[in-house]
Amino acid sequence: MPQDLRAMARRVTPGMSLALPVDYAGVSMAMTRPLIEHGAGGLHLVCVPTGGLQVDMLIGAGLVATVETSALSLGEAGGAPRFNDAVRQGGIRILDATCPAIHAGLMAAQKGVPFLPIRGLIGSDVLANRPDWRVIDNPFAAGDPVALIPAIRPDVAIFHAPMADREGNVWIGRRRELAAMAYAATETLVTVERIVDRSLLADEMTAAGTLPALYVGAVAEAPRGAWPYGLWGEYASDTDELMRYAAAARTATGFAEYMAGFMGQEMPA
Amino acid sequence: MPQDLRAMARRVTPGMSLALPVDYAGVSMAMTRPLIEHGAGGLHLVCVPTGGLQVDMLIGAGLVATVETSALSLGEAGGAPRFNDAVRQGGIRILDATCPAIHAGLMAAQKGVPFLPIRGLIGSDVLANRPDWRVIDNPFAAGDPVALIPAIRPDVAIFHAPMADREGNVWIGRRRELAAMAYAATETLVTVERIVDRSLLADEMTAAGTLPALYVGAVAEAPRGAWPYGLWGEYASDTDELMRYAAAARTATGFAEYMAGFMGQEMPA
Amino acid sequence: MSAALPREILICTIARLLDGVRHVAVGASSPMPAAGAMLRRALDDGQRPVRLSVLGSVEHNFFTNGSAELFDSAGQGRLDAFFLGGGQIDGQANVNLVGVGDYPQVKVRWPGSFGSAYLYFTVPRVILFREEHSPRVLVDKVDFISAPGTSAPGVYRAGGPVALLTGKALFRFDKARPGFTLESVHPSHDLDEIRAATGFAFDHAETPAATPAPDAATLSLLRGRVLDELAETYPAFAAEWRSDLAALTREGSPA
Amino acid sequence: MSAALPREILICTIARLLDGVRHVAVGASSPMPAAGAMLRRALDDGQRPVRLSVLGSVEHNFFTNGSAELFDSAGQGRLDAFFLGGGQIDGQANVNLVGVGDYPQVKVRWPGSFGSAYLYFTVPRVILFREEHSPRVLVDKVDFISAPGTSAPGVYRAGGPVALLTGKALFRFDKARPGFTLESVHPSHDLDEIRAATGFAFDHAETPAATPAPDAATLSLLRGRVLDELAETYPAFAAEWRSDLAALTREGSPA
Repeated sequence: MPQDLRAMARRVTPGMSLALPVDYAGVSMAMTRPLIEHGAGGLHLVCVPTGGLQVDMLIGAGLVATVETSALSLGEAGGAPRFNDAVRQGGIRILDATCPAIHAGLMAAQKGVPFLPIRGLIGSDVLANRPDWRVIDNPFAAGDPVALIPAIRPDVAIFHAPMADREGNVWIGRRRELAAMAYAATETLVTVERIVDRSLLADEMTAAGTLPALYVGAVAEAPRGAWPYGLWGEYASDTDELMRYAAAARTATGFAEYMAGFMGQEMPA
Repeated sequence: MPQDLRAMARRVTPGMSLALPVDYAGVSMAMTRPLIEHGAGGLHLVCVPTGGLQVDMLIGAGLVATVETSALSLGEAGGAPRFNDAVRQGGIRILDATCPAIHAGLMAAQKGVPFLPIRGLIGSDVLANRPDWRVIDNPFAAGDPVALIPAIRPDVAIFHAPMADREGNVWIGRRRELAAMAYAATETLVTVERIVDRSLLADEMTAAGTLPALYVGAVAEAPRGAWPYGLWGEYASDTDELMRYAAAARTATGFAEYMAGFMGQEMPA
Repeated sequence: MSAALPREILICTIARLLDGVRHVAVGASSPMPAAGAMLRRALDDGQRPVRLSVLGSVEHNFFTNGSAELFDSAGQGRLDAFFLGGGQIDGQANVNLVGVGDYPQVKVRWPGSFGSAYLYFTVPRVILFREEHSPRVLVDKVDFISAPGTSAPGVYRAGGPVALLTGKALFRFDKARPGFTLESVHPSHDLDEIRAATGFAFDHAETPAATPAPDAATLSLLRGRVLDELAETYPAFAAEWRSDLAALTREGSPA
Repeated sequence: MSAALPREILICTIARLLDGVRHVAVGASSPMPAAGAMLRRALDDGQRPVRLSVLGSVEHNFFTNGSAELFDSAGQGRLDAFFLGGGQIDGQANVNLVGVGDYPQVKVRWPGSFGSAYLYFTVPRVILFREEHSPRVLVDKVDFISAPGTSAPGVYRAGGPVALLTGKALFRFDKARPGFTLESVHPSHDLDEIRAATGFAFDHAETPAATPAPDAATLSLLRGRVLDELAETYPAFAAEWRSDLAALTREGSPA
């Protein structure tokens, strides 16, 4: 099983763009160590629509060139220390967005269109600092400026879910941003709590919450693979561990020490 | 229960736009008779994305001013006779579309934006006959024409689903076009095979396929309410009945005779 | 094994046209394209997975995001092949699914354009399939363009027509010219007949090739596994096919 | 019943600001807005259903279409009220959730704009809520506009700020002027203190009103049903509140 995770990590090559889900939707923390061990850097992270611990760790490990996000924090445990430090140092490029703009960019990719319009944004410094976005006059009503968000097409989407079947179908329940990431991405890598023998598409009840294998490049089993984040319907967040990380990662040294433990304990070679 | 259906039909007023689902997604045939009895006319029907028996009956009953659709037929039972006749007579306005354009218009309403772009269409007579659509040059890449579909915001969406709970949450399974209709419409009226006592949002498995009550204006029980269409996971289409209708409705007289039976047998006053 | 039935030659031709696809979609009432896709999948077994989506089917539907997902997946480049029919198809591969006469008050109204005005642009390998090969179907110019065969330079066009298969012949489409070239003539038909039955001009060799009949292994796969699988979704079509096969065996048998 | 705690006055003020809403959303770590919304729902019980969405919560989440659905529902006009905080809020109701200093290499970085740049435009009743009332929060001009308080004519603006509630006072926002007007001062605070603590100019009456304390019935509802309900989602906040109530009872009791 650790081999599976390492093999999945190897699909990520330097400079790729990676879509990663919001804290509560199913973060594949289990993939964090293999990604850091693998060491593909210069990554462009797309947070769907915000990021947390995993993003902070990848930044701290020096693998990140750009973060595209609506926010980055450790929630109750406070700010994301390695991110905040990198911003102050100018060590990463930050593409500040707003949640529905990230969703709009992914939806444009899902629909195979070059852009999606979005309300709001006009007059904000979010828009002013995104030269890759556009404002046009609504072609259906003159004098009505509307912002356009170009398609976001991540090379790889990575997330964690409760279960998958042997055909590669993944049960995501009502966390449909995970499907949105997969539709938009070229390839999707998934860790799950368990792999089940029956087909998730065989009955309409499980099918309703299933991402079809068509979009899934690889699946690996990783029990408690969201830890220290929680997984809906499975287990709660480990806030103490998040606090422990938040305190340690305030300095580069503290981060290095924490990560030595994190990298060692998780997955025996 | 028949009273419920009649009360729901009264929410439809003359000139309203109605979104109705494709044959296999859950057509509320049970609402057809109350709608005809109620008699609100001049309707603008939006077929999501194609239509069949229900639309043909409403046209035959003289309630329809406009049909916006990607196709209209009785499937294996052939063309939609009252629709075809109305087109020949010029008795209705037809807004020919293509399936993903209907989806794009509804998605624009879902997202609260004035339009969505769509690939394809350019050079087709579908586009040429839709002056309400636009073509712009892609603002992100010059010399790339792209079609824009304005938001479709139906006044009312009507469909049939397997179950609802007492709070008005409706289980639609993987027929997510039903959710798309409800998001886009001002109000949604739903008939279901059965109303269950437990909350459909109480566990993640049923929640994954549930349209929340936020979007639902009214629910009524109507067992076998899609008949003669089928309902996925519940019962199959009654092709013989569709054939019987197709044969009868070839003439206005045959249609009237068929409908006398249909209107009489379904729902005792 | 007896000689191939006409419909078996069509199905094998479809399977050949689908060589290399990963994901193919067929319409709800399209048993022959479905059979061709199922044969393709059987032939590729163990080498390459071939996904088949039958629109409106519950069994052959792995989509879970409503009826928009097929179009979305095409827009993402995840749908390799699709079939289009057409009340009229012209020499520029324009397709008419709307009607005959002046739009909108057409004399004959067909159901409508469905997804053609989108899928024809986004699916790399669109196969035009219409069994009826007659001047009323294969016209010089369609009355209504549901979906155009070719596009002006600059227009986004990731997909388009590659072939036209009828009950009489197989044509390849050349989008540069643009126009159809007769690729092969099915057994028991000939060039003169095809010329008379085709309302548009097309290129052809002086002596066109014959559409190849399937080899014994393919035919066996088709009449076994594929026919069984097809019967689940298209029982009436499968039963008719089985009855034709039974008749063929009786005729061919010495008794 | 003992006198209202400062946080109880804030919660009751929030409930008053939410009068008439059908659907209100609050952020994941916003116990006071959530309590205000729960109180509103309790007060309206039997008259009008009040839906409450707590972002990131499993219990108070009736959405089933992922994290985009909140924004979609706002775009559809189905979300009546929302709360925004802000590291900085200025006199034009511009909100800064990004950081202090020159963007992008800010001296102090906050998490980011979240959905503010959208929800501020689409939700009719946005309540600015920040307990800290100090010149570093309430500034003359924000360093970064995550979301602007007002928009030029012609810009689509179905929503926007209606009020600013802090630990010291309640302001109303007038978008025509634009600017804030001091509506009321919370008990144990006064105008001079508020003037000193506010980095922007604001209108006010010569003698501003006092923020009303809840009546006994409301306070009872708040400390009973609402506190119990809140404890399910915000156990730490509810426990602290309960402990403050216990202290209040000890102080006030004759023993």
